[in-house]
Amino acid sequence: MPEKPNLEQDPITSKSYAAYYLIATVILMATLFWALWDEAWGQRPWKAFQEQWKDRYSAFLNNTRSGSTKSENGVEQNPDYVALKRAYEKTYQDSKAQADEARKKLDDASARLLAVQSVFTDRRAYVNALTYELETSTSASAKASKQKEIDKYKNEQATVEYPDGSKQKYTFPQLEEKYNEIRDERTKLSLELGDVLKPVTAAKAKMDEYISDHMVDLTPQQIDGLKRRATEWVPAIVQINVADANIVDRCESCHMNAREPLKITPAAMMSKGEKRPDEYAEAFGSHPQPELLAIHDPEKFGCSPCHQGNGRATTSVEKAHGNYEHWLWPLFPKENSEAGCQNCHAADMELASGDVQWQTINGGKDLFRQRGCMGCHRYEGYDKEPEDLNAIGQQIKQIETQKRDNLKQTAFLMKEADAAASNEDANRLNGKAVDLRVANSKLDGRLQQLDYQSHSLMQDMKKVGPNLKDVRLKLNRNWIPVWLKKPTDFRPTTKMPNFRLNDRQIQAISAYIWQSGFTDPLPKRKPGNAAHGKELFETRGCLACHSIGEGDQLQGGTFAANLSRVGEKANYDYLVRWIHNARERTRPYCPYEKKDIGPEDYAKKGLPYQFDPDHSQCPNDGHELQVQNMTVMPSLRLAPEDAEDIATYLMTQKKREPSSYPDASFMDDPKLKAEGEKWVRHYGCSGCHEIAGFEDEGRIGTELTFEGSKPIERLDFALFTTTAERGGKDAEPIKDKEDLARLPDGPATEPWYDHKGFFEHKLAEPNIYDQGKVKSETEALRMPNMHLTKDQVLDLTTFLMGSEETSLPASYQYKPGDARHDIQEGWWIVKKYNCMGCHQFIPGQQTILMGLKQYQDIQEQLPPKLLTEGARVDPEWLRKFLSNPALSTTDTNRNGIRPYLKVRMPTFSFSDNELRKLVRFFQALSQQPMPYIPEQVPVLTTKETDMARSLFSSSAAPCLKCHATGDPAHDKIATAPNFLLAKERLKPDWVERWITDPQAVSPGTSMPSGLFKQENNQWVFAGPTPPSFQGYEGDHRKLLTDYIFQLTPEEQRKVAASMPHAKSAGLHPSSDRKQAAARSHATVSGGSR
Amino acid sequence: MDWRQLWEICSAPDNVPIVGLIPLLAFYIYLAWKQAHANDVLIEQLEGDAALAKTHHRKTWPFKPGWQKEVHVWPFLLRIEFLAAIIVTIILMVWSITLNAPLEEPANPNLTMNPAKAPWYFLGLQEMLVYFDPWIAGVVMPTMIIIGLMVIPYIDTNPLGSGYYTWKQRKFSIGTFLFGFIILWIAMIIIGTFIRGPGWQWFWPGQTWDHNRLIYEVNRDLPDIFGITSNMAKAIFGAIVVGGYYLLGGFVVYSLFRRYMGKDFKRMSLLQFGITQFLLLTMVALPLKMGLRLLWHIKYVWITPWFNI
Amino acid sequence: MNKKTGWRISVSALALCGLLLTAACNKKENTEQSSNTMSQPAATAPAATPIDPATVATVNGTVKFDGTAPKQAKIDMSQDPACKGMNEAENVVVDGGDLANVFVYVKDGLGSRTFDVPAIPVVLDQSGCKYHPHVLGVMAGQTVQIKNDDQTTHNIHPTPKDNREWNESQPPSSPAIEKNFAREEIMLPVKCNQHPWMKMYINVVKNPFYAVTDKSGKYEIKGLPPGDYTIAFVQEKLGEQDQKVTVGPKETKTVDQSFKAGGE
Amino acid sequence: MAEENPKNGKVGLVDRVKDDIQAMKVDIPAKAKEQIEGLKDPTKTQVYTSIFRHKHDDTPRNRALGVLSNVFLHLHPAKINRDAVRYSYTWGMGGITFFLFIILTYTGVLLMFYYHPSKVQAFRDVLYLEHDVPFGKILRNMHRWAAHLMVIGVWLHMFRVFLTGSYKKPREFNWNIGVLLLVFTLLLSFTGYLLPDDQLGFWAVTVGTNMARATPLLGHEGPFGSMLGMTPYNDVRFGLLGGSIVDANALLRSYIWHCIGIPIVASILMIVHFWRVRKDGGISGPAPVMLEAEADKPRRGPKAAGE
Repeated sequence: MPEKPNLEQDPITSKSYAAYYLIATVILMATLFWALWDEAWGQRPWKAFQEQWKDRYSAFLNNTRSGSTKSENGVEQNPDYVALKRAYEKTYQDSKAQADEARKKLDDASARLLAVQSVFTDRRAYVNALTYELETSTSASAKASKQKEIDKYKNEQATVEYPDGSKQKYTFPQLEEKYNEIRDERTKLSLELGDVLKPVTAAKAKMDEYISDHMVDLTPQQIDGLKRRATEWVPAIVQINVADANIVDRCESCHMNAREPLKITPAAMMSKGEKRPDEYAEAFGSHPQPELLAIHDPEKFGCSPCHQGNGRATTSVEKAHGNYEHWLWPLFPKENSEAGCQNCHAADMELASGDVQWQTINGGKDLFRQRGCMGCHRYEGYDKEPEDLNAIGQQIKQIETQKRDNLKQTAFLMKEADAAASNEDANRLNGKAVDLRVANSKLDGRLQQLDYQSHSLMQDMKKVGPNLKDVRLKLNRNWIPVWLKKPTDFRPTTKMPNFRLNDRQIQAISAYIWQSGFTDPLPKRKPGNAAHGKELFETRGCLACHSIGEGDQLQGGTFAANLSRVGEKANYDYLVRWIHNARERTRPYCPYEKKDIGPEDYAKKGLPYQFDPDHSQCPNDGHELQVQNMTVMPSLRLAPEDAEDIATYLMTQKKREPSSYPDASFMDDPKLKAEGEKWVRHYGCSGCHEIAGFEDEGRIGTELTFEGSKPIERLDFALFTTTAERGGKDAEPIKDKEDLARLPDGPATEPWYDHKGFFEHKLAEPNIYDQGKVKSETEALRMPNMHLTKDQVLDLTTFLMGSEETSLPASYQYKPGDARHDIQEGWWIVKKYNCMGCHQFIPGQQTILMGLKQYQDIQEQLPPKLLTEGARVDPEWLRKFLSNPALSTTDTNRNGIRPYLKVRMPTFSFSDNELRKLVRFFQALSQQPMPYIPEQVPVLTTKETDMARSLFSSSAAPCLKCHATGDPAHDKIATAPNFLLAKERLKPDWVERWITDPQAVSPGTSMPSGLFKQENNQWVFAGPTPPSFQGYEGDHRKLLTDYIFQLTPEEQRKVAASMPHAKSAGLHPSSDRKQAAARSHATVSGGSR
Repeated sequence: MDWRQLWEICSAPDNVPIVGLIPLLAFYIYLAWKQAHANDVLIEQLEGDAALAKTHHRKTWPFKPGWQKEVHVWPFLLRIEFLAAIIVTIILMVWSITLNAPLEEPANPNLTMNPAKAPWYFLGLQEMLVYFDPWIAGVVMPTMIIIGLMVIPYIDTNPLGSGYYTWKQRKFSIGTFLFGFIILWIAMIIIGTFIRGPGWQWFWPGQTWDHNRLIYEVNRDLPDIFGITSNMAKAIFGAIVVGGYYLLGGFVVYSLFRRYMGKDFKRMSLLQFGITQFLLLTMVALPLKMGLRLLWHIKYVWITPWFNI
Repeated sequence: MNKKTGWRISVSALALCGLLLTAACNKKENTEQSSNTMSQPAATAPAATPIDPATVATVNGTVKFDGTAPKQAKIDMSQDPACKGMNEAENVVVDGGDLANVFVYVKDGLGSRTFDVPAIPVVLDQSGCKYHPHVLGVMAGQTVQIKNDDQTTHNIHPTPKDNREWNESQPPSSPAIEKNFAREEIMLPVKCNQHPWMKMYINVVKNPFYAVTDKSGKYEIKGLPPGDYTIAFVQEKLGEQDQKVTVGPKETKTVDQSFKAGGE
Repeated sequence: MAEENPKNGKVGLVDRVKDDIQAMKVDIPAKAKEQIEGLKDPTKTQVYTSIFRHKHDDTPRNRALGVLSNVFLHLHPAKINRDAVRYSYTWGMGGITFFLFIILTYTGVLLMFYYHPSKVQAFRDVLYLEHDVPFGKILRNMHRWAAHLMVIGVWLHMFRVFLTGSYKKPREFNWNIGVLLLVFTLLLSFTGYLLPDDQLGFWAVTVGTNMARATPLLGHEGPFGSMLGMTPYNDVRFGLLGGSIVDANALLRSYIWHCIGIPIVASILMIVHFWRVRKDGGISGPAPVMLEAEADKPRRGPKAAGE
């Protein structure tokens, strides 16, 4: 430094920064490494998962492999396998010499080919190059000289040195020829070798197939493959990327086993010494429902469309599962995982894959309808008849406007035409006018269809609760206020929820309902026979929907009311009418005039006071009337006396006398009526009940179609927002014991500020969010307590959680346009009328009747299973049957097809719409094409008919022992339908399958399998055949089927007569004497009275 | 005391800068005050001792003869700059590794955030929306702030205190600036960040932010208190009050300047003084208006058909 | 608006009304409709060109048939008892060389003259399962009144080229159907689908100068203003033949025409 | 060669080759030695001197040249006031702010590789950055936090400049530039807020721009706005957002202002700012204190104060 240094060091210039730099640099480097570490591992926890997976899965596979080897050895011990193996070894030995020879030749040919090829390709390249020059040279002389050059070259001899050392000289054409020759030779040789080896390969394939067919699990080879994959695994993101749907799912980066072909439980993936599966083990289970993955290919669907979560995120488990504040689609919890189904399958009423019914989501869907949620809450697809009706009204208006416009336009065009300058113009304009007239005619057709539809829809509209216009005819007046106080006190399983009404409200509501009810007189009914009524009640099928008895004694379905205490509330005369035909209405209602039409209106027009689905026009103005009670309860086509018996029996069902109810004469107080109207409106009673003056009342609740994706901020947790957000020991606001028991997960301790928590709490105790709030009577929450069980809350919560506005493309929604749509539509009706209470639709599905005691040993008395109904019956017949199950307009007190069943297929008065949908449903369910074109059944010759008859009536095939014949004495003991019905009803190809193996079509049927056996590609009768069959080459099964389809009553009589013991045929082996006696009594009393 | 709520507010990623700013600001104010104080002591000493004033190097840092008066930028400044760059990098990286930038739900115009807050550095202006109409708080005020800042060099005629920290020599300008920066800007941001909860309601620190909280607040206008009803009268009344404030205030400012800042006042041209007066009074008007609003629930002072103040 | 146009409106309105009745399914709307749309034509309908009655001329003549007249086919009408007995086809009706049912009209020469449409309807009668007359002339827009004197249901089904096709049934003793044709069209065939032999031709022209030859082949066209004209003779089977003619004021000119057998 | 010895051409050639080999035996080792010597002092190589324009001996001249001859460093003077290196005086906030600006530019450019300013893409891109892009998360975090730090840095810088009276003559103009830079810094941060297209940014920008509709004269809700025909579809807010609501256009505008418009203007202003720092006599202090008595006298140079 030039300046003289001072004694005292200048602190600014002399201070060293080395230490600072050192420290700063060290920290900087550390930070950089930290960033690198964070990037490589900190943000990639899945790497640790994959490391764990490698270890655990390999260990698991080792275990599995030893097991598999064992079972493989077991299979290999099997004599069949040994035989196969021996066969293989033999063919191998047999063909060995020949194969070796062929192989040797082939090798030799290949070597020679190679030798020729190397020379040939070189020379060919030169020729090609010269040819190119020839082609591109411009002058003729140049072309000529080139040609010469090529010819010269081609004639030059080239030497080929063969592998055996011999040398050959060839000109170019010779070379080419030689090359092709050897090539062909080689091809021939390899084919020859293949032929020689063919039996060996086949034998080997058979052996392998045997192993894989007989190994329940994977073969050791397959497991080795898996193991190799595991041990050689290099940590990497595993992702499904579907660009069209914006799905990027990396779930499998941790859930490595999700798609493994083995069943892997978390327990199996625990590391040694652990007591319970840790985070890793939980992640490594295989998908519990591989069959679902088979339908929803993960490569297309990914994971998040069903499970939700943040499929992209890989930085932490919470992030990946979307369980953080700002992710709108958090993973559905395990117990609610079926919510994901609803995202795409909202239009499906029943979700089943194979024989698995998805009970949680199906339960939610059913509850939403059965409990009348849809009465207050709109939900796309539910209870859509009123909406459709409205839409049709709009459409009609629109079409009428269009018609008017067309007319106007026609007139204008005609006028233009008349004034047109040229005839061409005139004709063109006239043509247009004519087109418009045709268009109007089409519109007329459309209008007519719409009218039919509104007729159907009117018929299809149902209410969850009973018609309260009939309240005076139907109920014990004094019972009403007691019921309203708390319905569950009277009937614990009722659908009627608890509205938390105070006494004044109860009085007012009762008064309104009482005073607005009909007062039309009911015909007096004489008392019936209660014992017979009880028997009818228990056998006719009432229990498929209704239950009776309380507590342990309870039996029957939950679809409709429990009738244990009906005697306390009901009026006998009304009950008889109801049982006889629940749809019978006191007065028709005209939605146009908004009034109930009485006899006086009919009288004014001089019309008879008659109203039913065939007479549904308003006498005043011709508008469509509501002519039925809006109930799903069908008519069982009982004789009036039977209805009286049942009603008498039901009237005995009571715990206390109706007269013991305290007097409720305040209900006649006209002053209370006005207030009552207010409360009826306030609580939306008309959502479930038909109430005079409330026919057009809208829904009072919020729409729930997309409730699951409603922003959490819009769900009002009221005073519990903070509690729900934070969890902790005071997190549970519900105090009521009963309500607390409704929570699927018990009292909350964790934070529950999410959709699940909101729904569960609201469903368990709807007014929970009113707790602590100061609210007036009218401000307080109206939603009643539905007194759901834990499971029901879970089902409904799952249903609501899945009710989301999905961001997936439309193609992911299950909205098929083909026959599958018919299936979707059909399920809504099947569920609407509780068809599943009696019939089995899905393999493994339990019906209510199956569960009843009385059917335990007489399974054949159960209604038929409908597993293959569409394949079985002619759709046109089905339509007829569904609209009139008695198959008769006069003799209706019976089953049309199975008179031997005591349980009765009721008349549901399906509308044309619903009939159409149901028929299509059954056809689609069995993959039958629509429309149905019947198979032509060949006409049998007399000889064939004789043969068939002899077989039919032979003691070896006693068809008519069980099948009804129309002979009343015989039919009393018959347990199968009359063959005469077959022609119109059944499909021949199905009948063939049926008589071959009925158990495969309808497991448990009383029709036995094994009647036919296969011989020489023909189905022949398994038992002894009558002598006339000697020398018959044809198919017995076919013969019999054709015969059945040509059966006439005369023929049937003939057969019956020829049957030696038809009349004295014994009872069905499985039914004991007592039941048989009871049955015959039932039939007699039911039929003859 | 709801500690969890407090923690939630403080740990919200976008509030971290403002949480960090508070101690940072405190530290730098302390740093400035320390040096200002030392300088003021030195000034006092030198003013009392003319001889020393002539020889003294006039800095509080030591200076010995022979030391360089100027040092080379390389390495003496640059080494500090590089060091600072490294430290900033470290801070930034550690911050970035440990704390994620916020990312909330996708934008949804149908779902209003409650509270919907502006970026933290604008929360002062948003807070002003409580007291003023948007056109003042959102447009006039920021413009005035910018203009006010820009005219500072031209109205501050005090030649002292250029290039060193001092309090005594610039009491007025530093006081005013601290008032504007700390009270009107930073404090408002702190209020906006920590105090204003759902519905932009006032929640004391430690109070739970309850989305359902309802408070009764009726605001009156100043003319109403005096029973003025006609629109015309309201407009005139307001004009008088506002005009009166500026006139009276202007006089007070003049009086104070003349008495306590005579030298500065002398150096100022009329224009300079006028602008100073206006800006000063406008600045003081803000807390006054806030006070009116918070203490007496007065919404507007001056009501006209076109604008309200 | 003078009296004539007013009349014109009402006629056309009436006519359209009729048409609309056939087109529409809903009567109420229909009437409402036609009255709406009919407000316009009045304004555009051209006024008739006046003719000086003092100068009008007359054209008359006889139409002959050269050669042997074809034998009329016999028609058996017994399928409908109400038709009673036998009938003859009316394709070519020749009586001693005089050709009947030839439509004669002024085809050309009137220039852009327009003429009022007569208020009196032309009657088309159905009796004995036959149309009377067999060939009918009518002015465009003039009402054709169709009557049914038979005790059976007829349907009237014109199959025009340039006018609108329609087909309406007329039960016995039902009121007359009134129709009109807007556009000029010669030999517009009309048939009855229930009595397949029933056939007639309507000739729609734009001027009142037309005639149909009677059984003796005679025709007369009156009130023709003087000038040069082309007169057309049209026969349903034999086709059309034209003649040029010049008529002076008050002149009566005879124009004869003859058709050849097996003609065009 | 061949022409000179046409007869012994072949022999001549061989001789020459021999000769060359002889020479090579001497030359190459010599060159190699030279090369090794040269590499021993790399600062003398042509490559080195072409980059570094002078020697780095620790001499005052070289210290000065180190700054002056460097395009990045020559913003600085060669020498500065000895106390100006004191951190307690400068707080270093201007430099830190500039450094953060550079970081922001760098990270911002990298972020631009992954970001599309469209309503469909924007939010997805941010998720993509967070989960897919290598170092994407830290990149975004650094950009965000550096932006916040920069705002703080600018404020503190202004605070310090005010406290040391550094805006006084002759630096009045540079103070104004600084105020503008402050405004642009805030605008940069604000325009960036919307870009992730999340609720936070959306509502912050909605709140922010809602004030614009109250602009006097130019906003449809501002004083006299409606009198001048201002509606939600033509006022100043519409101009800012490119629409009446915060939507795709607002996103695009925000993006362009954030990435192109404001950075360019701010950079230019920064250049002016730095340039004026130098031209206005470098950093203002620490200056010797002035006494009340000297207030109205011409200011003495720092040298005089020292003696």
